[in-house]
Amino acid sequence: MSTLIIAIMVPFIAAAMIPFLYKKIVKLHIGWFAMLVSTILFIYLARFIPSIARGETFAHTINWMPSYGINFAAYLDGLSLILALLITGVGSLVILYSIFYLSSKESLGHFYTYLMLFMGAMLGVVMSDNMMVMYVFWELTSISSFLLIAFWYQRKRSREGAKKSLLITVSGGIAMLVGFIMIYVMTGTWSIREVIAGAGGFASHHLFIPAMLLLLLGAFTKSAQFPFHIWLPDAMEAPTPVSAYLHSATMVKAGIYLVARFTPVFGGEAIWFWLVTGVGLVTLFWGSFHAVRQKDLKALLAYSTVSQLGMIMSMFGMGSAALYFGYSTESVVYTQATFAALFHLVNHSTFKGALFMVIGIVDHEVGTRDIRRLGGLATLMPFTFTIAMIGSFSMAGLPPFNGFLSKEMFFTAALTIHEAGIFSLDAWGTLIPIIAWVASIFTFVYSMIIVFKTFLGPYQEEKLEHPAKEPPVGMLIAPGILALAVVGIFFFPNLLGDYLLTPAMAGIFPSFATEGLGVSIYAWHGFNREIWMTIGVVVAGILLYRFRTYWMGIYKIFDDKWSFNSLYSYVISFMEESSTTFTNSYMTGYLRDYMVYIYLFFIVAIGGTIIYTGTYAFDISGNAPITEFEWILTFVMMIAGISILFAKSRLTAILLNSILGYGVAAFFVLFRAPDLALTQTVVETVTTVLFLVAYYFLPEWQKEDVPRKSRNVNLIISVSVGVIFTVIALAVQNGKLFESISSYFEDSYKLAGGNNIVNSILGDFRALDTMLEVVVLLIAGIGVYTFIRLKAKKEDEHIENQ
Amino acid sequence: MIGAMLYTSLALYGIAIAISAYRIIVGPSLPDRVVALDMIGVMLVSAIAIISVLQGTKAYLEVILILAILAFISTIAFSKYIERGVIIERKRDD
Amino acid sequence: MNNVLVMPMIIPVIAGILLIFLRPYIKLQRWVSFLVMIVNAGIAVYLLNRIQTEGILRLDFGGWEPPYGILFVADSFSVILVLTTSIVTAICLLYAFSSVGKAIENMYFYSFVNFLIAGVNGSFLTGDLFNLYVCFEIMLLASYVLITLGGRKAQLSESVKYVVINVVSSWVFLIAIAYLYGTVGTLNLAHLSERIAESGQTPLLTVISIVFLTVFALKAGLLLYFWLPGAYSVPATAVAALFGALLTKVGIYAMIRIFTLLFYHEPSVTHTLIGILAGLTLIGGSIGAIAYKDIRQIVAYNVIIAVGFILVGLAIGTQAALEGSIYYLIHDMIVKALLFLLAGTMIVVTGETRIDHMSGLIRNYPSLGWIFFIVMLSLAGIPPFSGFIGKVLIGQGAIETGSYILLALAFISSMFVLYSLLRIFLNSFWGETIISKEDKVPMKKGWIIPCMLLSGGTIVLGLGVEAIAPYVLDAANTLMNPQLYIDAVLNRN
Amino acid sequence: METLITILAGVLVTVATYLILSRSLIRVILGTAILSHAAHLLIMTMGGGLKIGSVPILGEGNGTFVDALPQALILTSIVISFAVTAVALVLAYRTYQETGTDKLDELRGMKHE
Amino acid sequence: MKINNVILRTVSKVVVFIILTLAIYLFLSGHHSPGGGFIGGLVMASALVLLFIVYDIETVQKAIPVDFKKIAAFGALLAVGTAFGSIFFDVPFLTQSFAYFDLPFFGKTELTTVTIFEAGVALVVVGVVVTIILSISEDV
Amino acid sequence: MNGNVMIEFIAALFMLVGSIMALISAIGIIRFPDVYTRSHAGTKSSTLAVLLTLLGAFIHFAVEQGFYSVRLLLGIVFVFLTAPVAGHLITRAAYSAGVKMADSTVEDELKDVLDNRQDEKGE
Repeated sequence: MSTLIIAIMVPFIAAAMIPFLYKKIVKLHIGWFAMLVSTILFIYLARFIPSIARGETFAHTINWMPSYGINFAAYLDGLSLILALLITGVGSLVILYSIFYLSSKESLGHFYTYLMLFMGAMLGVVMSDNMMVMYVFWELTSISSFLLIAFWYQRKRSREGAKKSLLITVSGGIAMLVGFIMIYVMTGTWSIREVIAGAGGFASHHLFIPAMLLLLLGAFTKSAQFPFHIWLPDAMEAPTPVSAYLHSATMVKAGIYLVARFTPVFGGEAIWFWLVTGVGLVTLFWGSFHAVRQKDLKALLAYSTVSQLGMIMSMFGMGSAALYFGYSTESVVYTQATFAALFHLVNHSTFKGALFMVIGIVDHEVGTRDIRRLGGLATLMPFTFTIAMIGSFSMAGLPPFNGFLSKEMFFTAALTIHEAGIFSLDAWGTLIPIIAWVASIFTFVYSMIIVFKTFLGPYQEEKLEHPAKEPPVGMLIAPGILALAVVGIFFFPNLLGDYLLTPAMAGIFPSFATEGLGVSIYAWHGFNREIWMTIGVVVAGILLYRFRTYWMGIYKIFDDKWSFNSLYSYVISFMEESSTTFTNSYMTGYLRDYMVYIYLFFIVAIGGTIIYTGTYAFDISGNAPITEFEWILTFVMMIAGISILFAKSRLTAILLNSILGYGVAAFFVLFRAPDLALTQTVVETVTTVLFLVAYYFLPEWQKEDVPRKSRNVNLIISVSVGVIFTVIALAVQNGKLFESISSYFEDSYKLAGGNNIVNSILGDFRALDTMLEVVVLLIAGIGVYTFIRLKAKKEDEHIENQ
Repeated sequence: MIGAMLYTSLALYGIAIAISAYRIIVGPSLPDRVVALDMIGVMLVSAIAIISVLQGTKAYLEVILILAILAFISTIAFSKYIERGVIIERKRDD
Repeated sequence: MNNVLVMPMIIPVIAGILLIFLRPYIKLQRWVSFLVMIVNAGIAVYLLNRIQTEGILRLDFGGWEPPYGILFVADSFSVILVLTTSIVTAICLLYAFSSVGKAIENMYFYSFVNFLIAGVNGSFLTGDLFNLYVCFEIMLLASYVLITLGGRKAQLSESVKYVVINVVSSWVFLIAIAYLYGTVGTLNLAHLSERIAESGQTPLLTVISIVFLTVFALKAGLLLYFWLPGAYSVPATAVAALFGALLTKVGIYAMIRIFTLLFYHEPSVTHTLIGILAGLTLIGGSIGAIAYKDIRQIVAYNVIIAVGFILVGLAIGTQAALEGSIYYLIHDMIVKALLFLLAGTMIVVTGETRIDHMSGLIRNYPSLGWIFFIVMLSLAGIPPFSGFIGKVLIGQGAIETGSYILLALAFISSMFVLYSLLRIFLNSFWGETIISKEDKVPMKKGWIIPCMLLSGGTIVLGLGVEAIAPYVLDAANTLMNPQLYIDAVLNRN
Repeated sequence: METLITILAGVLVTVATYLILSRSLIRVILGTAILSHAAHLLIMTMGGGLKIGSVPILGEGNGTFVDALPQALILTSIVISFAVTAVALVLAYRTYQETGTDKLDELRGMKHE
Repeated sequence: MKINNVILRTVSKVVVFIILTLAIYLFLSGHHSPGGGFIGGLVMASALVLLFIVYDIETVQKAIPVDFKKIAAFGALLAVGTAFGSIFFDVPFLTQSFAYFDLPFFGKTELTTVTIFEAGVALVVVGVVVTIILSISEDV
Repeated sequence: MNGNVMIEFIAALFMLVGSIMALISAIGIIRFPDVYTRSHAGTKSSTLAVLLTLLGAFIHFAVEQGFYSVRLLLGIVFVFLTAPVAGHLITRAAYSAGVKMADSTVEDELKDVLDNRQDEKGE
């Protein structure tokens, strides 16, 4: 089905069109266009449900980088379809809601562009078969989320929240990328399907565990798992439709999707089990525990989302244990956790989406989300209240709402798994149902807070910005539909289960026979342990809610100073400050310091290699004899050279430099190089003249008044550099390996018509060097001219003087 | 015999150069140094002449001439530097 | 006849010389220079395709057979770089037209740019070690002049450091060549490779290779990057963009060439050292990138990070890693030029250099802001922009060889890149708009179009990897098999 | 002889390095000039044996010549170092003119927080 | 202070003549004996420098009214052009050719493109050296 | 000893004598008390040394290789021409730069002349 790829591309095309449409069409709200796109996609995807339910899968590939096996491969199976439907379905509702929520004064063009970008990216994530392409879309979701969070970029908090979410999710994404690459190195394919097909074949590879950990890092950051959850509450700076869509219903599910997708590969491993389950449970507890203390409704929902995501994550973890046993009738029992996870995934999207929209309505209508200022809205906003109640009770796990069903299944899974007897579960397994239960109590408490603190209790109009009233009908449609779904699923859970969840199970447990995987969901299954747990939750929850003033003091222990949030801010500010201090400490802007580093590197690297390889042997037996004149000349040059260091005036220094130059020329004569001697003498003279001309304008040579310590450093460095230079040179003279090619040039007359070999080399054999050297000279000449002629005007200086 | 004489005179020139170099290093005044440098240049001319005799090649005769010329030029440059501070003037002030 | 091989170097040289005569005709100078770059790009494309069918091309100057004469060798690696250089330069020139100003243009600006490019292209193409030195010198001298052009105080004090450090590094280069010549008695790269292989790279040769490493580390800014942030902060924007895009890349090219063609026998010493240096460079660059609020500094440290990143590929030295390095090299040339152009434009329109003094620019200059956003993502290696594939391949190489520390450093460094640029974006582009409509410096077309072209480049390169994949594959293949190069140069097939 | 010249070159390198590490710009530039002398002497010793063979001009001497290639290289290098020295000198001059100092520690450039 | 320069000027006239002759000699003989374009150019440049030292810039420029930058550029063009010329003859870039002719008076004479190449080099050297020295000296 | 060897010997002798002269002038350079006297040693006697040496070399080449070097002759002329001028310029520069004369100096004739000229200008 090639339309799959088109389906992924459609939102992107829409995103590209929206800015233009926004400019052209002034009358109509641009959101309608976006909604149209998203609804069409939903319908298109929904058409796949029957065939997917029959166990079919769809794939289509377009080549992108076939050389590297990275291709645009779309793949649709049950698991993808659930998420794809959520993305487009919730997407349509959110857009509908946003049309009424956002005032037309906002830059809607940007908003819907980002939203469409996100939708496309998200579809890409869940429908990509190629890991690299999936990564592409994965990062795109982070980016579009970044843009949406900072939609009101004038606000500092928006920017900070956007920054935090981008940094955390992209870091995770990069970790995931490395994990993907490791999988590629192990399996030689980028295709997820092929990796799954070969699963088990590389479990003993030494990269297996690192790849798994990195992959989980990506999943955990994206799904806001403990301790990476900190970005999610800050992401609530985004407009509420965005929070409803990205930060509860879809994007944060990408991590969960990833875990589900790779369960066939890594499931059955103890590390995977413990990490996914453990992190999930900790997140579940931590999120629900902190949700209770929140005063901002949106923050409360954010923590509740964190907690719910943890719950789903932990269920996937528990379900993965089934793969340890391989397929058998006993092991199918454990897959129920996974089924529950998928079920809750859907449920969570429905009730949390509805709740976010409700909170948005409250915020929109009364101008605040602070529960200390809210209360008694139930009578004024009855519809809103109803929806909020449905959502909250579903979240709390009460019948007759879908949350009850999945919560029950969660308890079942938690109870089943700790009896599995693997992965040292007998030692720690008991903790699983306990944590699950405790967290559920807190979940119950905050759900009650939403309902009772907002809608019941005293109505304090003076604290609100606007008096409360029902919102426009349009705004209620979307949450209403979601609330209906919440109830509908409770009554007809198996419709969902048979058509969507069971096929998805096949994607997660491909090695299991499909028939055994389906689970029939029943609202009532007798007075078993689960129902007693639920009753316990309700009782304990009500008690805790009633007496919360007595135990809220417990949160004082969790001071803000010690939260992960402040750790994040501390790390960021510490990094910036210490990096400035550190960089300033060595980037002094002082040439000498830089040269010291460079020479030190020279000494350490080269000296070290010399010692390491032992290349300091040399003998002087093959040397040419030295005449007295040469001794004297060498001696004179050495003395002259050293005297430069002690010269009192610059003229003396120049003169001594000239001695060196003429001395070198004399050596050229001794070494039978007339051309060089000629050139050297003339160049030396011209250089001397140049020095004279330029030094006239420079200040008089002053005594170096540097501290003794740095002088000693200079001395040590220069001597070491000199010694290393000499040692290598001597070693080279001793270690000649091959004859030089230069004997060829001795035929220069025959070859190039010149008797002067050097000149023939310069003018013919290596004429390019000469030509380029001429260019060098030319550049120098013209350059000097421009140096002197082009002087900055005073007004040009202003930039660096700041 | 002849070779010995040539080597001897080369060595003598070397000593003369060394002495002049000593003068350059100790100074005391700038003109002293310039005089010594001029002398080194001239001594080198002679030394090169002897070397070319020793090596039996005519290749250095240009060097001799050039060295002489340049010793002259640099001496003039230095003396002008000492006298006026600037060695090339834009416009003569006389 | 392969005379076309010399064109990428000789055309700029001739143009540079001719422009000296055409000093009063600035408009003409502009378009001649631009045309030269376009022609060069065309030649590079032609050469690239010929290499795929005919193998490595060479041109013996004066008809002197290697190893005696000098020759230019065009393999995919060098020609790809020539091509990128030409395109990037052409675009930077477009920017220069409306930014450097008459006073500087009148001072032979375009001649120097042409000479710079001649040096760069010559360095990419030459097959002779000493000629490489000469080409380096052309490039450096032109850069000395370009960096100082304008004569502001800061320019002078920074270029003094730049010049002195480069003079010293050129000196080290010279003595390294001398040592190598003394040991193996030849200068032709292929011949050197053959002789070194024959000797099995004696310990002495390893020592000499470290001397070369020092040189190229200085030129490329591998750990020895102290000159870089200052030097790249001072020149005119277009020049800084050229420097950022090209200069360190030549050092990188030379290092890759030398350590894949000549000194590949003792990787436990040389490549380990390169790996350590690359790692330290990544650390130093990452820390530097977030240390400052001066936008020019941030940008300059980003150059350093990229150097480390590319050379991680060399240190790892597998086919995949080298391919990754090549992709990243191309990517970095384009994107660094763009980044410098953007930073320069931001400074010009606001008159500020510190990011905390700018705010809300996206309102005033939306296209500038979005291009910056693209660059940010591209540099952080986020797909589908061009940095992505290079990163993946280098990562793949690192994993295959078990270089986990380098792997970690390389990928963590891209977080620092992202963070450093994100800071600019959040501070300068977002936030309250402080420039009112009236005070706004109008955005010139000549500024924004080059930026758009380059950002288009990074997108096209990212999506169209497949288009250049065969060339890159061939380039890396040649680097992995020095014998191919030797055979092509010394006629041994 | 080779050893002696090498040691001489080593001494020059030491001197030049010391000068380059000093605080005043004019010393640094003098240092770079001396570096090139050392390099040229080094290249000279890198050819075949010193003083073996005659001047590399055909028709002089009898058949064996000294290694001509290093001589050609040195020639190129002399020219280049002349060009570089000229540029560096003028740069120093302009820097002094513009900033009024040749002390490198006063030429630190831009200050950052 | 007025300085009597008669001695210097008198001698310089002779010396400059000698130097220029030598320069041309060196330039031409480069192919067979020490010398060549580079050294010839340098010697010529030093003759000019001597003139500048002995006289002053304005006087000399009045006598030799050329822009030395353009001389340098022209020289470079000549050198590169010689190299470039080989392209039109479909031989490798930079191929130098030489031939022997029997000319009256000179006998067997060698003509080679290297000479043109070297002339370019010489011009560059003269132009650049003089440009550099003049640039600094004029900037007071 | 035939003629050629004899002449070669004479050539070598020239050179040796020249070098001895050079040594003597070097001794002068180091022993004389002030720059004015040193310049005598530095320019005049060393010129003689060079002339002798170059002459020796000229004779040597003339006899041994039958090669009459114009360049050497030119060199001789050149040194003969320039060395005194150089000496003159340096001493003059030294004088106008105010280098002190040795304590043993008896008379400074130029001083009066210059002073007079200064006075004329002053009027």
